[in-house]
Amino acid sequence: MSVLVTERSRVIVQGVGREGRFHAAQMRKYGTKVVAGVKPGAGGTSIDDLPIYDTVHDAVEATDANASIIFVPAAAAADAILEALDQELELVVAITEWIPVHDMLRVASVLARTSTTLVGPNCPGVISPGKGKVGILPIDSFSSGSVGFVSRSGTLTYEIADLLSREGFGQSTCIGIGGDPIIGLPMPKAVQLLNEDPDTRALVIVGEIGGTDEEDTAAYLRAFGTKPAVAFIAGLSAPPGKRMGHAGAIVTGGQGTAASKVEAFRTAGIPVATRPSEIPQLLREQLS
Amino acid sequence: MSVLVTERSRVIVQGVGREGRFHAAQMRKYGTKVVAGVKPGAGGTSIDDLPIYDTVHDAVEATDANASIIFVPAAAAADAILEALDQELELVVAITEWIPVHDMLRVASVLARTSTTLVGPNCPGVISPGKGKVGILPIDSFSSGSVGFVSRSGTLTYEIADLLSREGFGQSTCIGIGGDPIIGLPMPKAVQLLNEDPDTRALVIVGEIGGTDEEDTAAYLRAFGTKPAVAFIAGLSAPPGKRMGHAGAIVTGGQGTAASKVEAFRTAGIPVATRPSEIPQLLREQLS
Amino acid sequence: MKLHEFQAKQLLHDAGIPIPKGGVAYSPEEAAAVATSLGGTVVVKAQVHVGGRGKAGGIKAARNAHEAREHAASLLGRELKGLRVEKVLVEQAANIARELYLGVTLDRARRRPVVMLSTVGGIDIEEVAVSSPEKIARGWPDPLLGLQPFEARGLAFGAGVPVEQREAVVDVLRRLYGIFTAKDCTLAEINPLFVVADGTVLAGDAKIDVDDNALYRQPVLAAMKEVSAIDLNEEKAREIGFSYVRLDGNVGIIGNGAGLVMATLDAVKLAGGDAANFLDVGGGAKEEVVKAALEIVLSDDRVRSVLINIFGGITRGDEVAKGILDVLAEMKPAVPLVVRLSGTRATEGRALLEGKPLTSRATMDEAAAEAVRLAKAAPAIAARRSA
Amino acid sequence: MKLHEFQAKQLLHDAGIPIPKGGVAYSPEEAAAVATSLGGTVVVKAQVHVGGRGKAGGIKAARNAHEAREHAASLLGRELKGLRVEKVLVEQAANIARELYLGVTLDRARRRPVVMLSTVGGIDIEEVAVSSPEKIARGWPDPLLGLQPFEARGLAFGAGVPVEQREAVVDVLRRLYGIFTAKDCTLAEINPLFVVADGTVLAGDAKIDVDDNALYRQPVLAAMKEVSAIDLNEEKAREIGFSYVRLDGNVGIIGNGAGLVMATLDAVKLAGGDAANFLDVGGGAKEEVVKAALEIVLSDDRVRSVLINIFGGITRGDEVAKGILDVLAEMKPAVPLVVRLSGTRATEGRALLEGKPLTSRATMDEAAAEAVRLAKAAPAIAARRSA
Repeated sequence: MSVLVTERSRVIVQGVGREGRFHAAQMRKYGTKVVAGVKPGAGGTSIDDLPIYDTVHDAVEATDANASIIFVPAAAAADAILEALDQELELVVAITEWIPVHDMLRVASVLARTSTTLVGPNCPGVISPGKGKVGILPIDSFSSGSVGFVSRSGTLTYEIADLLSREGFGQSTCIGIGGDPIIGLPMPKAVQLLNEDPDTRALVIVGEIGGTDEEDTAAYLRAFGTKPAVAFIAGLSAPPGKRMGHAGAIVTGGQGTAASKVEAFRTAGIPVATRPSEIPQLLREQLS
Repeated sequence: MSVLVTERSRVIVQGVGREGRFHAAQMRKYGTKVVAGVKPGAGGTSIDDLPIYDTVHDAVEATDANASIIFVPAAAAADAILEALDQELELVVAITEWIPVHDMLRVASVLARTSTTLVGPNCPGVISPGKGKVGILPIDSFSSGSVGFVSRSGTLTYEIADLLSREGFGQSTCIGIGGDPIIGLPMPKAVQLLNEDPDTRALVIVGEIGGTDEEDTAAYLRAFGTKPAVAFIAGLSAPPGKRMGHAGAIVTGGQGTAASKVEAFRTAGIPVATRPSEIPQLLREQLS
Repeated sequence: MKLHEFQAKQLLHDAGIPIPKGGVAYSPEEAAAVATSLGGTVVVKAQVHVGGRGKAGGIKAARNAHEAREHAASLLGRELKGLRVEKVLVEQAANIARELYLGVTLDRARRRPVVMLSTVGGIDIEEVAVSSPEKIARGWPDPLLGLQPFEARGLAFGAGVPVEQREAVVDVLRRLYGIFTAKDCTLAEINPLFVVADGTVLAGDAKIDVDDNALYRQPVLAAMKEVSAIDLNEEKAREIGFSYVRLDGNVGIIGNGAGLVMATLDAVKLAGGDAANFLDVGGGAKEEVVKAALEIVLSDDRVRSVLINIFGGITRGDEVAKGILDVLAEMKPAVPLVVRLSGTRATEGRALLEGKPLTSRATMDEAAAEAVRLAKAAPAIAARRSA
Repeated sequence: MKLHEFQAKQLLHDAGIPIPKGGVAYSPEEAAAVATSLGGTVVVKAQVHVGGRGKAGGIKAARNAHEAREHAASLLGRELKGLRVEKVLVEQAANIARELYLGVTLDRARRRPVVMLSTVGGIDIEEVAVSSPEKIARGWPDPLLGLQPFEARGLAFGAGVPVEQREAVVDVLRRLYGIFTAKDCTLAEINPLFVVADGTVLAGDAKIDVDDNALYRQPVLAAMKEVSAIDLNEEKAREIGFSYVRLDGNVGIIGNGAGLVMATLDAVKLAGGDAANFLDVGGGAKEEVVKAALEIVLSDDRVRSVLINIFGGITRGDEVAKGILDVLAEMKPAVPLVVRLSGTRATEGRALLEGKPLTSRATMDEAAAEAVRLAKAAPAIAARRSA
C-alpha cells in the first residue's frame, strides 16, 4: 500500500498548456493512468492522445477519474481547484504557484466541507515510487521502499530523495505539501497519513522557516508517533522578516524560526539533521 | 418521547424586549426550563429573575443551555441565528418575521454544516404538550397525546390544535415551521421527524400555497410513511401572483398552487380536508 | 417589489452589462426627442408591471422620430392588462442574430439561488420550463461563495451557448448573479439577451424583483417604488403593519394570522362567495389595530359584508370586541358585520358584542356562510349611498 | 508589499474608519504649511517601513508650524534603522484617553483569518502576545461569511472594551476586516486606536501589508509601490521571474528551488561563511535564466565568491552549464565561481565546465566549504578594481 497515489489513481489534467502537457507525458511514462485533460472550449478534441473535455464534470463522468492535477495559471487556479472539489475527487494536486492567499482562504473553507485531499498549491505533488505519480517530481531521484517522506520544498525533496535512494532507503510515498502559507494538506495531516500507513516503516520530514506546522507535527508525533523519524529544517540562517522564495517561508513576530522547529522535533525525540547529507545516517541509526 | 422539545430542553432567549420577556414568562409558566437571556451590554444583570448574558457563548457556558428562541428584530436576526448556530445548540427557534431572504440563504448554507435544527423564521415555534414549549403558541389550544402536527401557519395551527384537542386528539409535538420561503426545517424534514418518532401515532399536516414543500412531503410519505395522516391546504381561493401575508405564500409561474398540493397528498393516499373543521373526522376515519 | 424595465436596465448598466441606448419618455414629444437623439429605428416599450407586454401590444418598432411620437401617443394613457401606461422606454433597435435567456431566482426546496441559462430566449420561459425543461441549464451556487467562473462556464456548455459568445455570456451571467445578491433580489432576469449581428451581446429586456423585507438596506431601490391608486389600501395597511391584498370579491375579510385568513377566504369560497380582500392584523392585535383594519376594509366601495374571524391565542377576544365596538360607535357602517371570536377571552368578547348591530357566529364555517348570505342580500353601497 | 502609514490611513478613511486630520510633506516647508492649516499641536511622523519607529525617534510632537518645520527638517533625509526618510506625515494631535489594539492577519495553522482585539494598545503587540496572551481577544471568522457582528461583539466583550466604545470599536473592527479581504491584505492593523477624551475613536497608527500575489487585481495598491535603491536587484529579479533577497554576507548564492537555496545558505553558514543573497532561479531554468541570475549576483559589489547549486530535476544540468559558460565568456567575472551540478544531465553539464576558470564540486557541503574558503581568501572587489 501507499497513500494518496496508488495503482488505482485515475488522473485528469486541468490546464493542458506547455507545462501541463509535458508533465502529463511524464506521468504516463511512469505508468500513471492519466485519463483526460480539461480545457474549456476544447472539449471533444484530443491533445497528445489525451481526450479533452470542457469541464471537470464532463471529464469525470466520461473517464471515472478520481484525481486531478492543476497547472492552471494563478489568477484562475482557485476556480480550477473549486471545480475539482465540486466533483468530489479523492485527490487534487495544485502545482500552480503565486495564488493569492485570500483565494486559498476561501478554498480552504470549502475544502473543510469535502472529503477531498488537496495537496499544494505551489508544490511538486505526490509520488508513490513504482506505483504512480501525480506531480512534477523527477522520477530518477525516487525508488520504491518503505520510507514515508513529507516535505515543504521541491528541489530539496529531490535532493534528499536522491540521497535516500542512493543509500538504499526506498520510499513508500513522498508528499511535497507545498511552500505557501495556506495549503490543502498541512504537514501534521500529511505525516499522520504516513504514520498510519502500514507499509510505511519510517518517516523523513523536511520543513522550513515560517508558520508552526513543524511544531504541530512534532506535537502530533510525540503523542501518536509509532515509527522512527528524522527531520531536517531549512532556513536556519534566514533573517527575520525576509521571505525566502516560498510565500510561506518567513519568520514574523518571532514565530516560525528554524530554531523553534528544531527544538520541537528534538523534544519529541526526533533527531534533526544539520545538513541534508546527514539524513540517511540518522535514519540508519533510528532504524537500528 | 416527543421531538425537538422535551423535558430536558434548556432554553435561552435571544432578544429580551417586550415580546421576548412576555414569552419567556409564558414558557416558564408552562414548565419549560428557560435558563438565560442574551442582551449585549446587559451581561451580569437579570430581567424578571432571568440571568442575562452578553453573548450566546457566555449564556451557554454558564447555563448548559441546548436550545434558543430568537425575538431579535429582522435586521439583526440572521446575526442572532448565526450566533446560536456557532454554539452548536440542538434547537434554535426563530420567531422573527420579515428577515431578508438573502440573509436566510446565507444562514441556510451555514446551517447545512451544523447539526443544529433551526425552526423558522417567521414561525410560532414548537410545543410538546405537557413537556414544554419553545415558541409563542398559546397553550390552551394544545393537549398531550399522540398526534404529530406540522404546520406552515400560526393562528391556523392554534385553531386546528383546538379542534383536535376538543375531539380528544392530543398531540405529541406540534411544529410551526414558519411561512417564509427559506426556512430552517422544511416540511418534509419536520414530517420525517414525527414519522420516525415512536410516540407519534398519526400525522396532521397543514400546508398553504407557495413552493413545493407539500409535494415533497407527500412524496416522502408515499415512500416512507408509516402512520395515518390527514392534510389541509390553505389558499385554494388565492389568485396567482399575490402574496398572502406570509412571504412564502405565493403562487408564481404556475408553481405552488393549492390544487397541486391537494393532488399530491391524495396521490399519496392521504385525505385532504376541505375545511379545518373536517380534520378531526378524517383523522378518526384514518385511525379506525 | 417589481422594478420597471428601465430601472432594471439601469442596474444592469451599473453592473457593467451592455444594454441598448435609450431613454424614458413621459410624453409623445419626449419620445420623439429620444428617438431623434438615437437616430435610426427605435423600439417604444410601455413601462408597466405586466407579463406578456409584447403580445398585448405594449412594444412597437418605429423607423423614425415621427413614428416614435405616434406609438408613444397610442401607448401613453392607455390601459395594458388593467394597468395604465404612464411612461415608455425608447430604445435603439438591435440587429438581432439570436436570443438567450438568463435568470437568477430562489429555489425554495434547495434553499439556494438557482441560476438558469437557455438558448431558447425571448419567449415565456415558464412554458419552456414545463414543456422542454432540458433546454434550460440550471445551477445552484452556494450563496456564501457566489457563482464561480467554473459554474457559469458549465452552464454555458450545458445550454449549448455558441463558442463565440461563451465568454461574454459567462461574464453577463456572473454580473447578473452579482446584482441578484448585492441588490437583495428575488428575481433577476435578462430575457432575451440579444446576440447582435456583430457577435456582441446586449440585454434586450430585464425583469428584477426586490425583496420587500430588504428595502430598508436598499435605499436607492426603495426610492424607485411607485404607489398606484389601486394599491393605496395595501400601502396604508403596510404602514400600519399588517398585510392587505386586494381581491376581486365583495366579502371584506379581517383575521389574525396569514394561514387563518387564507382559510377564511377559502371558507367564503366554499360558501359560494368571494372575498374582497386578504387582511391579516397579525398576532396580539389590540383594540386600535382592529379599528384601523375595519376602516380600511370599509373604505372599499365593493364590500357588501365584512367577516371578522379571530382565533385568540396571543390576541385577546375582548380587545378585538372593543375595537369593533369603537368602529360601530364612530362610523355606523352601512354594511353588515359578521364576527367569529374564538380562543383566548372569546367568551368575554362575545359578551361585549351581545345586542350590538352585528351577527356573531361560533365557527369559521358558520360565519363564512352568514357573511356570504348577507353580501348577496345587500344592495350595492353606491346604490344605498345615492338613496 | 508594505504600505506607508499615510497610505494605510487613506484606505481606513475610504472604508469609513475615522483618522486624524493631516497631510504628507516632502520638505520642512510643506510640513509647516500642513501644520498651519491644521492649527494647534501636531505630530510629525517619519514615513518609513520600520518597526519601533517611535522609540527610534521617528515621531515628534510640535506645538506650532515653526516646530513642525524643525522636526521635519531633522527627520527628512535622515536614516531610521537603515532606511532613509523621504516624507513625513503631519497630523493633528489627539487628546488621548486610552489606546486599543485591532488587527487582522492570517492564522496559517487554522487556515483562517485571525482577528485580534486588545485594550493594551500602542505598544509592541508581539510582546503582549508572548507575555500576556490572555490580554488579546482572538476570533477566526469563516472567510466565506466574513466577520459577523456577533463575532466582533464577542471580541469586544472578551477584550473588555469599555461599554461606551463598544459599538464604535465593533464597527471599526468590521470595517478593518472588510479592508483585509477587499484589499487582499496579509496584515491590517490599527495600533493604537485612540479613544479620544470625548469618547470617540480615531486610528492613531495603521499598518497594512498587501499580498504580492494579488497585486495584479489591486491596481490602486500596486501603484503605491515604491522601489528603494536597496531593492533594485530584488525588483529586477522579480521582473525576470525569480526570487532574490539581499542578505548581509559576501558569498553570492544561486540555486533552483526555495528549499534547496535555503539549505545552501545554511550550508554556507555551517562552513563559517555568510550568504550575500538568496536567489532561486525556479524550476526548469534554461541557459538565459542562469545567465541573468549570475549577472544580478555579480553586480553586487560585496560578493567575494559565487556558489551555484543546482539539483537537476526538471532543470537540466547541461543547460545550466551553458548559461555559466556564456557569462564566463562575456563578463569574465572578477570573483571565483563554485559550481555543484547534480541530478538530470549533471554529468553532461560537468563535462562542459571541465577546464573552465571555475571550481566544480560534487556535493552541496563541499561546494559550500569551497565558496566560503574562496570568499575569505579573496580581496575586496573594490580593492581589486582600484588596483
